[in-house]
Amino acid sequence: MSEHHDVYHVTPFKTYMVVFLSLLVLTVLTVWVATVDFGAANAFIAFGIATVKAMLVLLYFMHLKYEVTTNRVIMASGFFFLALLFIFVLIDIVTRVPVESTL
Amino acid sequence: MSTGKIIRKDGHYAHHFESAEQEYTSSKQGVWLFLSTEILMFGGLFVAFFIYKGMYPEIFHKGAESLSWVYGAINTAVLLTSSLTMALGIHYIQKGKNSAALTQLIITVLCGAIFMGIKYIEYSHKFHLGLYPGQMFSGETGGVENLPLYFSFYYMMTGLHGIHVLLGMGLITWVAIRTARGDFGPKYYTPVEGVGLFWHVVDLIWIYLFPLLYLVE
Amino acid sequence: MSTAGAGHNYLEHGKGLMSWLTTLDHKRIGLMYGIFIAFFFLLGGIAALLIRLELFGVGEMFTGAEYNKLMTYHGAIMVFMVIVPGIPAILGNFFLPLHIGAKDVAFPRLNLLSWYVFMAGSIMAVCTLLLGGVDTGWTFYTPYSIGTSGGVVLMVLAVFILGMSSILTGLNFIATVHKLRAPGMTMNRIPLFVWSIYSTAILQVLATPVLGITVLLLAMEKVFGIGFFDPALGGDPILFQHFFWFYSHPAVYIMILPAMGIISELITTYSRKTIFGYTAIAYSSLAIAGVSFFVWGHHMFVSGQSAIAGILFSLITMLVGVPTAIKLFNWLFTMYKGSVQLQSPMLYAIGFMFLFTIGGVTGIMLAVIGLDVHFHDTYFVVAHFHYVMVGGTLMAIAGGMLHWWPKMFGKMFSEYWARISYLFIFIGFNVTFFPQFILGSMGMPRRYHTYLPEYESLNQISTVGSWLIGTGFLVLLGVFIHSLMYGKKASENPWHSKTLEWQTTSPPFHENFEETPVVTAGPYEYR
Amino acid sequence: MIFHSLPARANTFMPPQGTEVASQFDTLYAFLLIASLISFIILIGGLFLFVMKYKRKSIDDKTAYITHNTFLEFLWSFIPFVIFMVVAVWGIVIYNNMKATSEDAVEIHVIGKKWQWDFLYKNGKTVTNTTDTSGNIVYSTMIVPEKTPIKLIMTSREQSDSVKPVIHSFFIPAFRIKQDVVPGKYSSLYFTADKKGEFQVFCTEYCGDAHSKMLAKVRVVSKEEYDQWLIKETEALMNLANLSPAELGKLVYQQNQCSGCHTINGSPLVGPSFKGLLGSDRKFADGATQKADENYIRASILNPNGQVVEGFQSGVMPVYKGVLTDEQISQVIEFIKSLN
Repeated sequence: MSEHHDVYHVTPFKTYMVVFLSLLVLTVLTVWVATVDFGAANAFIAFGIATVKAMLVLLYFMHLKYEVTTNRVIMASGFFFLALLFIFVLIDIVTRVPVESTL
Repeated sequence: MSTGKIIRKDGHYAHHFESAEQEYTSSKQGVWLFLSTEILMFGGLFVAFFIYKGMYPEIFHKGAESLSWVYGAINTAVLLTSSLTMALGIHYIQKGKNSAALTQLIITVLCGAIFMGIKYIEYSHKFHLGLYPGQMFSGETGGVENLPLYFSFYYMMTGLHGIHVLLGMGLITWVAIRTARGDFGPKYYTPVEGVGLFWHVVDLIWIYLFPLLYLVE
Repeated sequence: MSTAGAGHNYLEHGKGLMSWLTTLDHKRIGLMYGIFIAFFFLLGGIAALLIRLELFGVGEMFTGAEYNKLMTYHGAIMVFMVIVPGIPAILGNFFLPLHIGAKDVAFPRLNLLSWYVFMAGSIMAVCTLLLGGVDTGWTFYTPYSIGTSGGVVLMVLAVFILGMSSILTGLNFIATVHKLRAPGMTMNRIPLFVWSIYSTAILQVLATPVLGITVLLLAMEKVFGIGFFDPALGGDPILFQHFFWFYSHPAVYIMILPAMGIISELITTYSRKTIFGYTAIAYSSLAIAGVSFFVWGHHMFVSGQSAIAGILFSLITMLVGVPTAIKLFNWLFTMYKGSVQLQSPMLYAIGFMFLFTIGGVTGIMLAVIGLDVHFHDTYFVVAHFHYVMVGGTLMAIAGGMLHWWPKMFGKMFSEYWARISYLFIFIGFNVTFFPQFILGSMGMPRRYHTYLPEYESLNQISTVGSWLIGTGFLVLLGVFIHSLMYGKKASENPWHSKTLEWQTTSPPFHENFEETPVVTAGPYEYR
Repeated sequence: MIFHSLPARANTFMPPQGTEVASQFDTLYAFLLIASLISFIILIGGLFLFVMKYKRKSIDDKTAYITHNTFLEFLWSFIPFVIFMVVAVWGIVIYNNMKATSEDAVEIHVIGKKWQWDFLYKNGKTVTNTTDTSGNIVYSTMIVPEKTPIKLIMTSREQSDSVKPVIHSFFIPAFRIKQDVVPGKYSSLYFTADKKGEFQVFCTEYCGDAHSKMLAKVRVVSKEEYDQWLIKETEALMNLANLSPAELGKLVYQQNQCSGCHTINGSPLVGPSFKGLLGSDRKFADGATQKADENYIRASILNPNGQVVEGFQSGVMPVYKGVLTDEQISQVIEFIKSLN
């Protein structure tokens, strides 16, 4: 019932080292980016690099790349519903009309 | 209780499964489900963080100044290394080299300890300055109203993450002991992989925590 | 088909308390949940009867503070300890493996751990009574819950632990449905009860963690004053409501979806006819589970949420009504050209459809933002959610327990008294809660322990109705106890149903089936 | 016939229609009631029909093997969808009417506090709960001109900071409107009252022990009457400004239930009389004596059960700390001084 391709997947040593080094480089990049002032974009760039690092860990260290789609869907749904909560709360807070006291 | 005593190394499986492979994939799926709940729980904190950062940007700028990004960077490197050694630990067990795997697991636990050590230094430095969360704040607010809210976030996020690091270290120690006892082999290493996945998620959360908390210029 | 002697079923598989407390058998764990959930239902029911007694007249039997504690414990016990765990933990645990032809759930030890975590959380929640009792309402809205005393921190941590139990059960069920189906049982051959438990498990896994973090933050708020939800420290109480309802609306679907699953089983069995629109009902369970994450804002139309967000939530909430309508009409047409037998479980199923239709249409009224501004936090809302929770989930639990009783204990029950309990509950329910719709439209607010004289007569009718419901559930309890002691031996398939659990002995083997059944067709093959 | 009688009968249970929005509300509510009744009759009527028609005759009845009917299933998913959307949009229109305001709206400030509503008008007039002579509460009444757009600016605030403000909710059933009153921010509510009369106000967000007693009233009066009332109140406030502290103290004495226990003619009641109090020697239950100077009176008001004079019961007088401001207490002392 389960596909018999590489259920017990073994990732080669070299891949781990490459991924690890790129993670370190990205960390250095994040720190460097923070020192340069891109204005408001700083937050998004930092978040972007962090997402790239996160994907690296997810795909290679956690073998999500070689996983069955069900497990990928499970992981993705975690992030999806998080984004959902954020978007709807943001919609509420951004469109609130503040009321001022006139006393 | 009933399935503990059977030596699992040679591919034996629990009675209610059809095959060892089915048991392995089911356990993996169970761990992935648990990990998505961890993401959702920490995610709640991150959502609150972004909402309040949008509402009170000055609080987060002023608060971040009291954090030293050097500690944060070192901690990131430490956790990334521990993720590597965790992955290598599983790698070696899959190859049957249990002793090499054991050393990797021990390094992982040590990295976790280093991480907590650095956190301890940071926390005591802040407590010394009176930078407590919320109402207990007794440091100088530097003219920014509600500054303690930043430290509430700082302690909540790094605190909850720290607890998970300790949980992870405990789990890895338990798995290391069982590796030393020779419970695992290329055909059966589910607990190691499960604990490894949990540890990677703990590292994943720190990867997001570091830029958001420490690198706000 | 089964030849083994009686000494081999799950009840006799192990003897003594320890064999129960360390069991890994999903059936025994289901029963252990059942005993304590029934006890907590009794506790919550007593709180409900006391509330109705207080509201019998304008006079004050309890002081404001005492009434607030009663209403909080009625809400918290019923929601967190009876109706959210209810069907998944008892009937889900017992029948999910049986329905898909498996020997047990995917992670039996985790299943037992969930039970212990549930018990720890429940005992903690009840112990808050010793610390003076919580008076915040089951919603723990801040800043009131921050300011008040009486064990809020302990109750909030108890809810966190109960949430852990819910997550672990949900996780267990998803892995079971994915991995342990019998050979030949593809996803569109599993019974609709399994579809509903599966959708509920998805909700349990994806919604409960946010409640976990919210409740943790509230505990930190009270202990260290971190100021996330406290306006005095820069926090926003409306953000608490967003986080709380992000869990609590999916939670109401965690309550109703398993009930809908039971109704599908009852209607097909007692109409001896295959379900009308299997795919429609199965996927509407998933659709309800999916859309339920987009609609929580309809609890906050007047809370200070922006008008645009309110309008958006109102429109999306309407989408949830469609799959519910599909289910109701599909059940109706299952009876078309069937052979309907008004057995007591079928009476409860018909009662469910009757009351859930009223609950559904009033839900649409509350989803309309223009109307909710008036109805919000009045007795109209109280009547609506009791129609869907008591009229829906509790009727389904009663029907499900009666339907599966012979399979669970191998004993028949007195049909006559079961019908008497139905009459009491059905009539008592309408007498209690229909007047509350009118009270609500007249503007009587919720959580009031005294009210204006013009509301008195309807409240008196409502209180009398609550006594009828109380009697009805006691009669039902009597039916179950009497059946355990004096019930006649039940055959393997007393209702001639087609789903897998009726192919094995009643009560079932320790390992469920003699040998794993091979499935060749759908679950309701009444040809 | 049904279409007219049902909404009428349904509306008999609804509170009076105080505003244009209220009647729009009732129309939509009546439409939904009818739609719900029809769908209820279809569904439950069909249910009883099928139960009767297909009653089981024997255990092995042959039943039809119908798996589904796509057209029917489309019908009862699309039609409800259309009805729901129509009703939702109609509700949104009414919601926008509820939110509609105009520049020249009369602004009244509403302060929700633990268990009463206060109304502040532009001219400084504060309407709050008072107690009538026989000691039971007269709920604060907001005077409002008819046919004029009103804007309520509301927040939740406590008088003393030892009490934590909580969320309340201002609900006028007759106008079909409600809005939460959140501490730390202002929220608004708009209405234009059509007909004169007195309408009930409730607090509908759970706020503690006396949540069910946190009531108020809205009295809609004609424009002229409102203007006169406003002028009268402004004058009262004006001469209140040039009232002597003693006269102000007399007002505080009357408005805070002091008159219920302390007389001003010398004869003791539940508590000692104010006449001749200042300067007299007070003998306490435990035998100690003290001269009743200004600090003694201030301490007795803030913490009455600290020292209780012989012959009087302790624990009867409510604690006024957090209820009366310091200015009000010094006015009462001036008033007592004026009695000697």
